[in-house]
Amino acid sequence: MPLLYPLLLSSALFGIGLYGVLARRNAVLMLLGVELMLNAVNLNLVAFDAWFADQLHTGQVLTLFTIAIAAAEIGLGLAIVLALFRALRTVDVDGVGR
Amino acid sequence: MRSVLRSHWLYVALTAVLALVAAIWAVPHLSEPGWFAYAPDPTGFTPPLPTLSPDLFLFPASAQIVLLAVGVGLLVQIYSTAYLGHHQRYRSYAMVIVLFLVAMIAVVGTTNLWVLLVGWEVMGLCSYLLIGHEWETGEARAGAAKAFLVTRIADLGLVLAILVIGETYGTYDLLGAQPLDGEAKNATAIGLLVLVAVVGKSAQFPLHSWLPDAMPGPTPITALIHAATMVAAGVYLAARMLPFYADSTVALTAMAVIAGITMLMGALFALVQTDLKRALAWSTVSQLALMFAAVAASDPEAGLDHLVAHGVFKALLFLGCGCLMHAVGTSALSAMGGMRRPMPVTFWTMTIGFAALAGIVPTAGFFTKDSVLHALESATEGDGALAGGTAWALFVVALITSLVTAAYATRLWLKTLLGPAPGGLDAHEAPLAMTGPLVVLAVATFAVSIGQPFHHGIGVVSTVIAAAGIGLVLLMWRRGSSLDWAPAPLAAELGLDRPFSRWVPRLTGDVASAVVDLDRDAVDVYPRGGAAAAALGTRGLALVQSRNVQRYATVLAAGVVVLVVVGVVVS
Amino acid sequence: MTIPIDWTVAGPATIVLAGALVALLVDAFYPRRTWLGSGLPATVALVAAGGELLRGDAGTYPFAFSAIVLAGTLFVVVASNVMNFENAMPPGEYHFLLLSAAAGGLLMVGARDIVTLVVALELLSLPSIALVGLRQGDRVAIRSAWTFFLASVVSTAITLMGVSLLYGIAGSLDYAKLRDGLADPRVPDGVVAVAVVLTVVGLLFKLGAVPFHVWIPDTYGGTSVMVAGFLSTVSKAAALGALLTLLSVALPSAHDAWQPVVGIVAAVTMTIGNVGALRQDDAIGLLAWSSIAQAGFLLAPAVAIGTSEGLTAPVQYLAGYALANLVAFAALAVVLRLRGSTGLEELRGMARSDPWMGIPLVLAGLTLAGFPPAVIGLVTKYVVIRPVVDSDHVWLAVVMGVNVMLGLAYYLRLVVILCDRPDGDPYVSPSPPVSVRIAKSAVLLGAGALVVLSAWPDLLLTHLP
Amino acid sequence: MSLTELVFLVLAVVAAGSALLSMTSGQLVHSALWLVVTLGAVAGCFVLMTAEFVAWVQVLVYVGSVVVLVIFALMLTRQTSATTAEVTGNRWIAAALGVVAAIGLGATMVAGFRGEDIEGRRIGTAGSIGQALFTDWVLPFEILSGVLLAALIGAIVISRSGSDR
Amino acid sequence: MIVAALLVPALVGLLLMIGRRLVRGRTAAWLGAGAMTVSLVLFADVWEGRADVSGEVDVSWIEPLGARLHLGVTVVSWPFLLMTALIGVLCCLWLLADDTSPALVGLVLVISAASMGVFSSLDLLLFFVFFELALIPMWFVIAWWGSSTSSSGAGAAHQSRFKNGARYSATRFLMFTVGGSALLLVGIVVIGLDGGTLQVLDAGSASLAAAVLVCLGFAVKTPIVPFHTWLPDAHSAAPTAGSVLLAAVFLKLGTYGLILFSTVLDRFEDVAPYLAIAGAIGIVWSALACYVQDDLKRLVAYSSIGHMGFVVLAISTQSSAGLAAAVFGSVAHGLVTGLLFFAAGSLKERFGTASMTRIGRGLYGRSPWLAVTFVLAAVASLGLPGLAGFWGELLSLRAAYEVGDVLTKPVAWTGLGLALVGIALTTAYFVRAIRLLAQGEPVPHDGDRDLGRREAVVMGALVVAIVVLGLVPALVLDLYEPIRFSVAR
Repeated sequence: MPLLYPLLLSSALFGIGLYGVLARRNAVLMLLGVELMLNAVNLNLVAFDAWFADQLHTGQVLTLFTIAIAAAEIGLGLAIVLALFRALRTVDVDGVGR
Repeated sequence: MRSVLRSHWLYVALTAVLALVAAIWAVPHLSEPGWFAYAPDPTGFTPPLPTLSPDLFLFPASAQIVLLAVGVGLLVQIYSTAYLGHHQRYRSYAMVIVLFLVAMIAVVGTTNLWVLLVGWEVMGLCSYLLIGHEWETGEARAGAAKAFLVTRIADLGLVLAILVIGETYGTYDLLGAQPLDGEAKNATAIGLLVLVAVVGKSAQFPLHSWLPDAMPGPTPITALIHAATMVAAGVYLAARMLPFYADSTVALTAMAVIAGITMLMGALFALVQTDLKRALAWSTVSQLALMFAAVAASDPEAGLDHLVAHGVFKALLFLGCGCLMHAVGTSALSAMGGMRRPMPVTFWTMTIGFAALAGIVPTAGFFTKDSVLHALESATEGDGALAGGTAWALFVVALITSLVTAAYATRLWLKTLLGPAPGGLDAHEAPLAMTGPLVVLAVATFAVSIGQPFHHGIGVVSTVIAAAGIGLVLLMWRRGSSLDWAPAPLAAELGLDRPFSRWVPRLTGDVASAVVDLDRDAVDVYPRGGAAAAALGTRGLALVQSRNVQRYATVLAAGVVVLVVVGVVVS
Repeated sequence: MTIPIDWTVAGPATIVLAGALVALLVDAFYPRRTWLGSGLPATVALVAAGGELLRGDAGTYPFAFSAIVLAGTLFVVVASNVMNFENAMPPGEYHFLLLSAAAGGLLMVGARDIVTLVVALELLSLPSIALVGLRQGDRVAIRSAWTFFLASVVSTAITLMGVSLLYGIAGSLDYAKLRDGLADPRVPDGVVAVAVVLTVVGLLFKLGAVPFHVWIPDTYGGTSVMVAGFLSTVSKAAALGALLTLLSVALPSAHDAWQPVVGIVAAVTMTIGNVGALRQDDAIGLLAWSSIAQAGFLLAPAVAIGTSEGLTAPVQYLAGYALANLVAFAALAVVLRLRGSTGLEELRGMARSDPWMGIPLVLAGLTLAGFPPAVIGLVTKYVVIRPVVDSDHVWLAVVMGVNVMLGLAYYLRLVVILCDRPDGDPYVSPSPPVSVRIAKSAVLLGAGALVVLSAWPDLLLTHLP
Repeated sequence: MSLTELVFLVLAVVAAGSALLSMTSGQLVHSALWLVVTLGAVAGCFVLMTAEFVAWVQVLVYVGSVVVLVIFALMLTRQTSATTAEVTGNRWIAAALGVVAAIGLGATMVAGFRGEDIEGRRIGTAGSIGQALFTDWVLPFEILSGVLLAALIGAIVISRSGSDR
Repeated sequence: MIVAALLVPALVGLLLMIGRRLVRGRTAAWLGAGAMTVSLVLFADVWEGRADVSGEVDVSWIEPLGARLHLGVTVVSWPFLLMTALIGVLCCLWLLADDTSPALVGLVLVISAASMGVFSSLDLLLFFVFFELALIPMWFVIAWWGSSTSSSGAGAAHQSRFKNGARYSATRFLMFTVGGSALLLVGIVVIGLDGGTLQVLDAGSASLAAAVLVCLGFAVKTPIVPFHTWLPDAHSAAPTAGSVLLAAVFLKLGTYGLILFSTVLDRFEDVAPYLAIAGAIGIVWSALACYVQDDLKRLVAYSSIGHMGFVVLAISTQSSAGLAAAVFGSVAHGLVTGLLFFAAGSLKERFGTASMTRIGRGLYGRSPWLAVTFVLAAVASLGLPGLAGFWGELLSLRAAYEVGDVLTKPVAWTGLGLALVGIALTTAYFVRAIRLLAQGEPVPHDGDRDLGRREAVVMGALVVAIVVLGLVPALVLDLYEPIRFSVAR
């Protein structure tokens, strides 16, 4: 399988995720955009790992870590969003900013 | 103590002591042979840094000038006790005169060019202060400012000349810097620079207009500074520096041309003046030009002789003018006349003075003018640095000037001393402190002629010319002419003053205003622009700081894109 | 093949993390709502970690950063006495998060592969984010945390993308292998450049460099003063240490790609930071922007990493900056606690009415500006310009010079306001609680250190690598 | 073109398409569900690249917990006035940046890794990954535990702090 | 000894600032004058001859950078030091009044001490530290004790933003100066790297960047057109003592720095032509600007730019005459402009303004001694031979005429020509000022009052110094004269 396939998919996902972060009005959905970007990274890492057949499994290990980090981030992020919502009664980015 | 300080005689005594010391110093030098003492000993070609060691040194001609200066100075000081003694600022006036004399002695009595320069400029300062003595009046202020500006700007020529001499000869000592046997280097440069300085100081064309405008100064000062000594110092300097540029045809020709123009112009202007003081001022300009003509003709000795004689009789005339002003309260010709009876001393002494001005035997004026004319005539042979043609022209102009001089001297004599007395005039003789100096100077007018050379041919010619001038005026006077000629161009002094009175100040003012505007609006743009840009930047950054997270993320992402592009492009 | 654990790095971090847990547990079991319960174990842990650090290879390059991280955290912990633990801040969680972040910082500096770096970065980031939002019942704090959080995760994602590319290029994320892998890449230089720049982004974000600075003013302004102090010094120190190690150990062969980027970022950062600070009316806002500008100065010598001074100069600058900045933040924390505001107008005349807080602030301002009599500020500025010039980046040096001037514009404003005649009634401090006194003495101690360093800058320059 | 490639391409299209839908959908919950599809497709990709362990973790952590969390969050923060547009005025810039990022990255990939092939060696068994994790990567692994703990505590304390206690 | 000479005023100054509530203004001023006198005596005493570095102190300071606490008096710095100490004494004496703030005296002392530190530094970094040290105290002096200038000042429109013009001017002054000194710092870094040392006596740099940066830095400080726009504002807004210090001492930091650094920079020759021309243009430019000033302090401030132009022209020739010219010109300018500012300050004290039209004419009649002092200062400033101002200008002209080692003839002589024009214009504007102030029909004013004892002492001292230096220039020039001058008869 050409290496480029996963890499290009990753590029596309990254771009879409970025768009989501920058364009979604809802704070929770912005977080989803970040998740997409991280997934794009994971795709890359796994693809390269598979390509190198890395003895240390660096790519996959980092992928696992990334997934964990993403989970931690989203946990903290959701806590913040909930706190925001309780404080401001909105999770609309424009509303939060005001 | 205070009363002593107030006493007028303190200053006279001070001046007298100064005069005495100077005389004791100078008189032995009078009889020394020679004219310049040559002691060529160049010390190397990197001149030292300037010092002001006095380095006193006199040769006969300078000894004469020292004596003239202190003598006239003493007389003026005495004269002033009566003329200005009542003035509340007499003290400063008298002190400045003393300072002036010291400066004059410094100029004449040193071989250190820097001391010379200091004296030269201090004289200018004293002149400025004294012209502006009556600083309440606008005329005096303007005249003083003009005199100071013109002379000081011209003095830059002297500064440069000294620098050039230093660089050329490796020393700033006049004796050390004397050129070896005709090996004058940078002659033209030095000559022209000296010329600039002396033209300014001696009020020669085209920097002549300050001297007539300096007449608002107290009359005794005019006699001392603006007739006898300071303005004459220009001639002295030109003569003293002559060895440096004696080879330079350019410099000498320039001097000759200037002298020619000035002497005729001054005489013509003197002819049409309606104010005695101003007329005498123009006369001074003209006479100084005559001296320069002698220097240009490479006969500085004749020029300096005339300097001394002129100093004496012009001081006499000015002091006499002061007596008249004392009597009638103004220096306008129209207010004078019929002075023989009320003011006999003034009348006779001034008559002698006018005679000397016109060049009548046996006054000193005759002999020294004779020497000058002789010098010019000998220069026509063209064996000096001056071309024969130039010398001829100069000679002819000098003869014409003699004619005009005799004419205006006669005219002034007639109008001020004889003529009908204006109505209501209650003239009376001046006090002894004023008439005394007149008498002394009148005697000196004859005394100076002792030992002067006499040139037969020229003597006769000049006598004839003088007689013609006098006769012409007398004839017209007899015919009932008022002698009030005023052809418009001459009365306006040919508009030669216009550049100095109008154009230069206005131009300077305009440029200066422009500079201030530019300073504020153009030069200051970069700091203000910077500040404005910073302020704008702050505001712009505040806009970015919208508290909207999404915009932050956008900035961040865009920044990354830019950085990546930069990284890719440059790598 | 296995990668051994470097205990000189992990040791102190472990102690700090352990201390964090102890602090949390002590507070959980003995809730006191004062600093003492959890702050004391935190202090002990930090001191112990410092001892552990000193047992290792003192004088090396990561050591300096670790030491600054530890000392900075210690200062923050002590100065945190001033905080309102009674009813606005849970002390146990506060200290736990603070120490966790410090441990993350230590590990970042010591990381020798990118995987560790990324994880340590998160250990620094996530507790920091929580710290920012910690102030209870405060919507500004939570909003600041949100800002910080989002900017942080986005930059993390971008960094990870870069990391993945680096991995793809070099086949490993170990620094030493990356270095070899990049020395002769199989891919075009442009690809390497993309990878390198993207990777550096996360660290630049932590450093607060432009264009990753946007979160700083809001976050610093919205959070507790000492947390802002922590972010602006410890967090920056860790980021800088990690960045310099990464650039010098792992990416030297990609020199061409990052050097211009770093140079430009440094120049723009210091300029933007200074310009932004010009019109701030709040001392915290001013320091926030100024810390952006200082990040530029910290970053600038990185263009000269090839030379030895390229690495040491930032450390020395950082030490001076961190000390002055912490003094300033701590003093402002005291002011905020006692007066309720850090507006510049509030500070007017403080050097006269309250010299024990005002003069240290003046001194800190002058140090940050790099202006005598705070010679240490000037000397560190000199130190930091030197490698830049040495590596033929005179343009950058000139930009730095211009920024010294720009910086003075607002530091001077601060100094002048402090020295001005006090408006109205002189402020009389209601006898402060003991905890505030402790914080004050920390400020004075820091100021004293600044004075000593100004008199003998040698102390700093010879004892840091 | 082998079967793997074909499946991969299909999965890629699914992943990208659902990601796009997720990021543009007007309904919040739809967005979350589309994201599940994307994540699942990506997990499929992992499997195709023989990284089975990672794929399972992906499904477990993401699809299993993260998305559930998100959906809860969405419901908890449901606003009374949900009429406002779900994308901001920023969207054109966002779209531009997204496209630039995607194309830029794509170009980078093409420039760097054109013509390379992944050979189908098995790389991602649980055993080998576990081996690697607990030998070579034990330090970051342990740090990660710290991260998770800190994030947990942080999340707790933050969610407490919004209240007006 | 040097250390004591620097520390005494600095410490007294600091104590006065700290204990400003404990002493009265008059006491403070006496203390200050005492401290500065000690400094003056010590500096005069430390001299060991022109070939040596006198009173050298060399202590290790910042080893890693090669910076040392290296102080010493050289043939160049000695005149500057004495002049600074003298001006410091006089400024303190000037402040002898009950309403003087002790803090102001303290600041004056600190500024003087820092400036003397600059002149006695033999280490570039130490030089820079001292150079900057005086700036913030000076800001306070201008901003707190200064007064707003007339509205004709540059940037009048921008002043409204600030609470008062003095503060605006002070900030402009500081920003300009720091901008310059920041470049200087970069320049010092370059020099330190090139030569491997920061010791003035050993340093050297062959880098063009160093020369450009250093010269730009000092160009702001000196100031050289077009970096001068801060000066009129600052000088005219500052209080009298501040103006005097600014003009007499601060500008010298720039010229001294140029002299000092030009010996270190190999590529100074590439910058010198620009400096020479800028300096010469500055002479003319400032003279023209003076010609239409109404505010006396602004006029004096602008005239300083012109005098500094002469000094810069001299320095740019890099000849021995140029060195002598620069030192003499700087010192003389310090004395003369100090006197002018004292006189202007006296006027401002009396009439509440420095505007010549508002002060009115005829000061000769209203307060004769003040008027005479002013006229003397003006005459000295326009470079009348026999007064101190002349010799510096003259030697600058000579240096330009001789062309020197680094300039080309066209450049040097262009500078010479511009300088001559400038001298002429200088005469013109001072004559104008005398006409507007001293002469004219006096209109009595409530403020008419002749010199008090304090003013008489301060100005008298300067007058004596000016006349003595004018008549015996050898006092300074002998330091630079390789061979004794002997008259050949």
